[in-house]
Amino acid sequence: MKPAPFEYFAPASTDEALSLLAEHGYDAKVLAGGQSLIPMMNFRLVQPSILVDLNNIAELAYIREGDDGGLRIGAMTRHRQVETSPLAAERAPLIHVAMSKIAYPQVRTRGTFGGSVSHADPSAELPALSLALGGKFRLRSQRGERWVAAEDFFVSLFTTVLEPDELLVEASIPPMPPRSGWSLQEVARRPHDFALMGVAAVVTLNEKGVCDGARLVFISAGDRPIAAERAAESLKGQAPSSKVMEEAAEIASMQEIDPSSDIHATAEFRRHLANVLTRRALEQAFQRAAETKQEG
Amino acid sequence: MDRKLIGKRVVRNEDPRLLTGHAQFVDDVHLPGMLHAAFLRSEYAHARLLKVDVSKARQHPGVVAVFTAEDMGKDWFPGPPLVSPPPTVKDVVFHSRRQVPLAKDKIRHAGEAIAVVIAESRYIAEDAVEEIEVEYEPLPVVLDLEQALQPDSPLVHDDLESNLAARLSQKKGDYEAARRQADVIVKRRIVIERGAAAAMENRGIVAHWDAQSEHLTIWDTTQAPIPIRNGTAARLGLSEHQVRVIAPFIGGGFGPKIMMFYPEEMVIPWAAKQLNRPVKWIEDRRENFYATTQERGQIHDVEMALSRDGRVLGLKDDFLHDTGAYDPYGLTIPLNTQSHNMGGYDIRNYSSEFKVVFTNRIIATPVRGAGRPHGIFVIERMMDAAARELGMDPIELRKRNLIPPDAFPYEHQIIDQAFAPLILDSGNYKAVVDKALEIIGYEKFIKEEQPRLRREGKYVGIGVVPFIETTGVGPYEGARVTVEASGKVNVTTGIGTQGQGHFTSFAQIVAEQLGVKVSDVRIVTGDTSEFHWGTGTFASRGAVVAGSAVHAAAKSVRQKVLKLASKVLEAPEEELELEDGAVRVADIPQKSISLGELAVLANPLRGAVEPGTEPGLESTSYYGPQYGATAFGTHAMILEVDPQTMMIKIRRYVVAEDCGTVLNPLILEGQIHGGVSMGLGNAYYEKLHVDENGQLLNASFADYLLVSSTEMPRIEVAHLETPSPLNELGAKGVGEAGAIPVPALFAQALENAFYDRKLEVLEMPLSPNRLFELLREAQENEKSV
Amino acid sequence: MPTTFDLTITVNGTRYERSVEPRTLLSDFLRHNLGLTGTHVGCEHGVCGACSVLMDGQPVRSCLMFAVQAHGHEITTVEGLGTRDELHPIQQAFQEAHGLQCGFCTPGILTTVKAFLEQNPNPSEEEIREALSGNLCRCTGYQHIIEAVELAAEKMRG
Amino acid sequence: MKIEGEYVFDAPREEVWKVVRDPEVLTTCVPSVQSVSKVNENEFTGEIVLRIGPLSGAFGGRVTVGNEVPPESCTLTVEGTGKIGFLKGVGNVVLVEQDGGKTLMKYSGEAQIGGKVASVGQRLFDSVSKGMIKQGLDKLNDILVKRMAA
Repeated sequence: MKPAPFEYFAPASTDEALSLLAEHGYDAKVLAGGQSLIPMMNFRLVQPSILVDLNNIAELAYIREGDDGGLRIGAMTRHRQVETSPLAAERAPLIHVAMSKIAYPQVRTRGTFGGSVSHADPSAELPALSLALGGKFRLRSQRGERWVAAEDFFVSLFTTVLEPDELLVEASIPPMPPRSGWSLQEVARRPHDFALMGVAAVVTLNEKGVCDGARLVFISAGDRPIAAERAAESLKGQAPSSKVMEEAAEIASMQEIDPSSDIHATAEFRRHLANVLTRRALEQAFQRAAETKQEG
Repeated sequence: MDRKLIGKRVVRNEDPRLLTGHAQFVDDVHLPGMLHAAFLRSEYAHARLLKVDVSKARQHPGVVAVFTAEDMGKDWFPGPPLVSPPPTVKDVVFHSRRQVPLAKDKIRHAGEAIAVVIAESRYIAEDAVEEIEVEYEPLPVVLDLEQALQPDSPLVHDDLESNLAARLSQKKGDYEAARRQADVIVKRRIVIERGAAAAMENRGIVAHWDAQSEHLTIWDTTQAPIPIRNGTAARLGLSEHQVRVIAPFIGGGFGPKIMMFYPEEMVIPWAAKQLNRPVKWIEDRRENFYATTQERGQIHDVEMALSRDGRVLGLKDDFLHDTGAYDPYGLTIPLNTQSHNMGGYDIRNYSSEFKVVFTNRIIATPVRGAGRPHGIFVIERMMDAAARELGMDPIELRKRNLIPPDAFPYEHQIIDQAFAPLILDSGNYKAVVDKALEIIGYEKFIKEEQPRLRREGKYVGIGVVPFIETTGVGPYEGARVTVEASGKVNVTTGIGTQGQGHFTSFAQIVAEQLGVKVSDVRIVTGDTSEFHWGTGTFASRGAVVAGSAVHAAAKSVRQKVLKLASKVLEAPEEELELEDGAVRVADIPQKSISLGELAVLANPLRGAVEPGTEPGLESTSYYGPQYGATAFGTHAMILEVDPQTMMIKIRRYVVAEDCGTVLNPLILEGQIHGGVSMGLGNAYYEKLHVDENGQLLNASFADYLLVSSTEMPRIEVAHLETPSPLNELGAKGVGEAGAIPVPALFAQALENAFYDRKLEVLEMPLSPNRLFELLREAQENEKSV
Repeated sequence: MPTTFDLTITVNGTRYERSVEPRTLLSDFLRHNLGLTGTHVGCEHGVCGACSVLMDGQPVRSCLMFAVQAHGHEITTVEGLGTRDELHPIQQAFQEAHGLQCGFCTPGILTTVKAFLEQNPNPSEEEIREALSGNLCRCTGYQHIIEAVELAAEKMRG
Repeated sequence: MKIEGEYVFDAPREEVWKVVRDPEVLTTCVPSVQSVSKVNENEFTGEIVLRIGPLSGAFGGRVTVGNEVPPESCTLTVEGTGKIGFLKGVGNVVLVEQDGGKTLMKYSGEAQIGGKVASVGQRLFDSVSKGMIKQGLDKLNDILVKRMAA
């Protein structure tokens, strides 16, 4: 299990990296934290001819407050940095709690926010959470810069709208509206494995305690993070009750997600879990929203 | 016997080396000019090998050689039969088919080695492996044990009439008569799937042929260096004295590192000799899943005959055992299963026939437990099924059938894995069960806690499973104990060691006899140049068999010490005592001599050694038991399960163990903890998933799930000691014990947790997904009733 | 010949200058180029944790990094803790609590625990289990390891 | 691995049959096909470079058509081998006429995946096969719609 040979570049700036990507296109593979890519290279399932290593680009590692009061996270920010960031805990608690569920401590010291999002593994947390929070990503190439909303970013398994010469340089996570609550529910064989099923819920109540908006995004439920829009829609205008939560869970698990079968779980078991977890997630999210309402 | 060191929580001698990274493992061996090997392995599970073209690989820069079966010429022949042919039990069938160094003509399991590349680095060797071109003709695959025995099944070995590798039946009493007398007959089919041993260190070999001295040195991750030396010498036409096998520190064995004679063990030393350069091969994790032996696949059809009052009158168990593509390890595993099928119960009528089946899977050889967990799973699942049928408390049913303390030695009238009569040497089984019940608080849990938890909507179950473990089998081991001039003691034995703490427990045995500090006893294991005779570390026999040999040698040295000291100190032997590295006259402490000084006197440089005596304070002893010592234990567990997600939490885990004299409780507890974690893997996490074409689908630690720190419960251990009468230490083995009862226990606790569903677990391992399916089936069955 | 990179790396306080192929894994570099064989390799896909070392004080999988990526960084391996005669308190605790059997996974655990206890000198059992979740051990069932970490924390608090 | 599904084409059955029966068209719909050459009426060989995110691998492949019942059904056999493993799929394709000039395709078959990619990539099979089939059929439909418009 030794990787095949490759040509290696370690640019010190984003501009330099973009110029390498412009030059080598499809042949080049971007190396961020490497915690998904290097295992695949060791198995020789992936044999890139050129690696562009971003680890020397200091300017891409930061966590800042966004103009909107949310969070700006540089692509090369390590999971560990987010996990230990008081700002992240305050501005994006959903992302903050998820950090301890991502693999193991040794992986979190290397793994990066941008790498995880760009890798677009449907079983990973950060793509789904970015989507649940209405995040967007700043993509740069020598041709220019664009912002892409998370909901438009993920295409299919390991595939995003990123062009071969393009780099995801930053994520922007907006703050949740007032009277919002959130929850992340997962079932994994062992706590640090990829979830057999997971769901992130973000709900907002109006002043009367009626649901004003909701987002439900599923992990391991299709070829990309899957947003259950109809289920979320069904909650709108409803006062939270176990009946409406059960209905939403039913819609999401039976109609909206498209889980696969693999050796750990059949699609049927995954749908069952999705149903259970949706109810639990909504209950907790509404509970949290109600608590913030009282505080506010 | 008053014991100063045996039975104490002595910290380990070997730890400082391991803790600082200085202990040598096989992959740490670095020799000048060393080359590195990588194997090309079959992608297909069953195929004809039409063409292997290595020409491009040979041209690859940095490649020194590429070998195929053809290139081995007359040196290509199968490995030896490892465990001698089966015994003279009536009507036994056994077809011996052994693994080959490199596949020729036909592939019999995915991962079978086809060619080896030897290059300047492992990286280059792997590059060149990708350049070998192979043409296969895929054949239909043999996987299912029952279909494999159908007349129209494809054949794993074309020269045999069927895929039947062996058949053996054993009987005790008259099962049919018992069946006729029975009030209740319970019948079940039980399916047990394969798992991997998954030692943290993969296998590896370094071979160095010194052409000048005509001497071959092999570093090998083997549990049995002496058989590997003997076999290698025979294969290469060398004297056993021309071959030295060193099993240095080994990163866990768990069975598969046994004297397998793996293809790599045949190829690498041969290649090193051919090339006249040292060659290293280190298995990677993916290969470990494809090329290292596995265990556990069996299907049982079981029948239990009982009286209304809960006496087991008889047991019948016919089963199929999956041996994989070859059967070098004989009948060890299924015989072990047969020996454990009756557990610790007094069952007078028993009938069991097993059929061993060739399949297109990796060879099965013992993995921690070695057929025992299967036997215990079968009997204990049957006990639970019978208890339900009889409406009896499952623990009460067990207690009524335990072998009573006055029935030992208890003769089962069948043979065990070593072909010796299965005799349970000693024990006090009920006391052990009671201890486990007491610690876990069985009565209180059943009567108070569980009803309360159920009212709270929680699914919390309890399980209690007793088990036996036959241990410490023959043939024999030896040891040499030497007092050196420094006063320190050197001990050598032929077995290898893989973390069991032999460097310490053997040192305790010696220190006890010779009155030295445990840290002043140096243990040498796993080096054939240090000790010529022996077999290896398996079947929970290290402490019992090698330990007894060490004990005997230490006692003999003690006699020599006393004899010589008596002369020197001019005092009768009875008045001497060995303390603090010296011999002194009791009550006259100033009259003493150190062991070092005595050792010098025992090896005189002038004068003469008296006729009929030997120089030195040294002795070599051997120990070979007539039959093995049998340990007994009981595990108990309180398990909570989320009935919606199938996620589990083990609230309590209790082990009451009687493995005879405890040498070192610290080490013993460690062995038990580790065994339980593997058993828990076999219960709920570890399964090798093979698709219908014989492709392994989870050849990585991402998908083959070992229990990690977040799943493991805290384990409470209690020791009871019924010393074995078979050896002077009174020891019984324990290495595999922890793993044996866990799947049966888990199943029982799970069924108990789902009190309101008709869940019955007749398979291991389970998984959340499988549990979900079983509950669905139970629900549907209930509906249809 | 493939291109090689010159790298400068500090391991256990010693500075090394070596030339490596970019594909050389940090684990192989430490073991075979520098002869620091205390770091073990168990899976080479980032799950078992045996190869864990500290980079600039943080635990990383050395099988999931290329040696070139450690250029200019400081690495601590098990050889950088205590010596046989003078064990580090964590090593002492592992001996006293029997926190190792075959010892193969141990170096990765010791380095991981070192970083962990520096960040969390008084951890709960649950936190210890979390911290060790990326280190597989097949021998011990973890219990004695956890007890060793508790003991080490106690020793280091003084 | 079982593969099963349905797809509705916006074209009549005869037209669908034509493209299904024309491996030259069919193979262009297999995502990532690099080259195709005709061995005979029923057999085509080609090379596929599969790209799924960072995963990529070249497969030499062969497509054969058998058991034809025009314009209703046929059997497609796809075989490929490459560095990361091998693939063999046998599938039955049935075309059913629908209202409004549409055609329902029902497909069912068995895919066998072996080698390296099977041993560590099982988590992805289902998703990959579903995705590739969907992509391919969408492309086929595009071709049909264009042909109809032309």
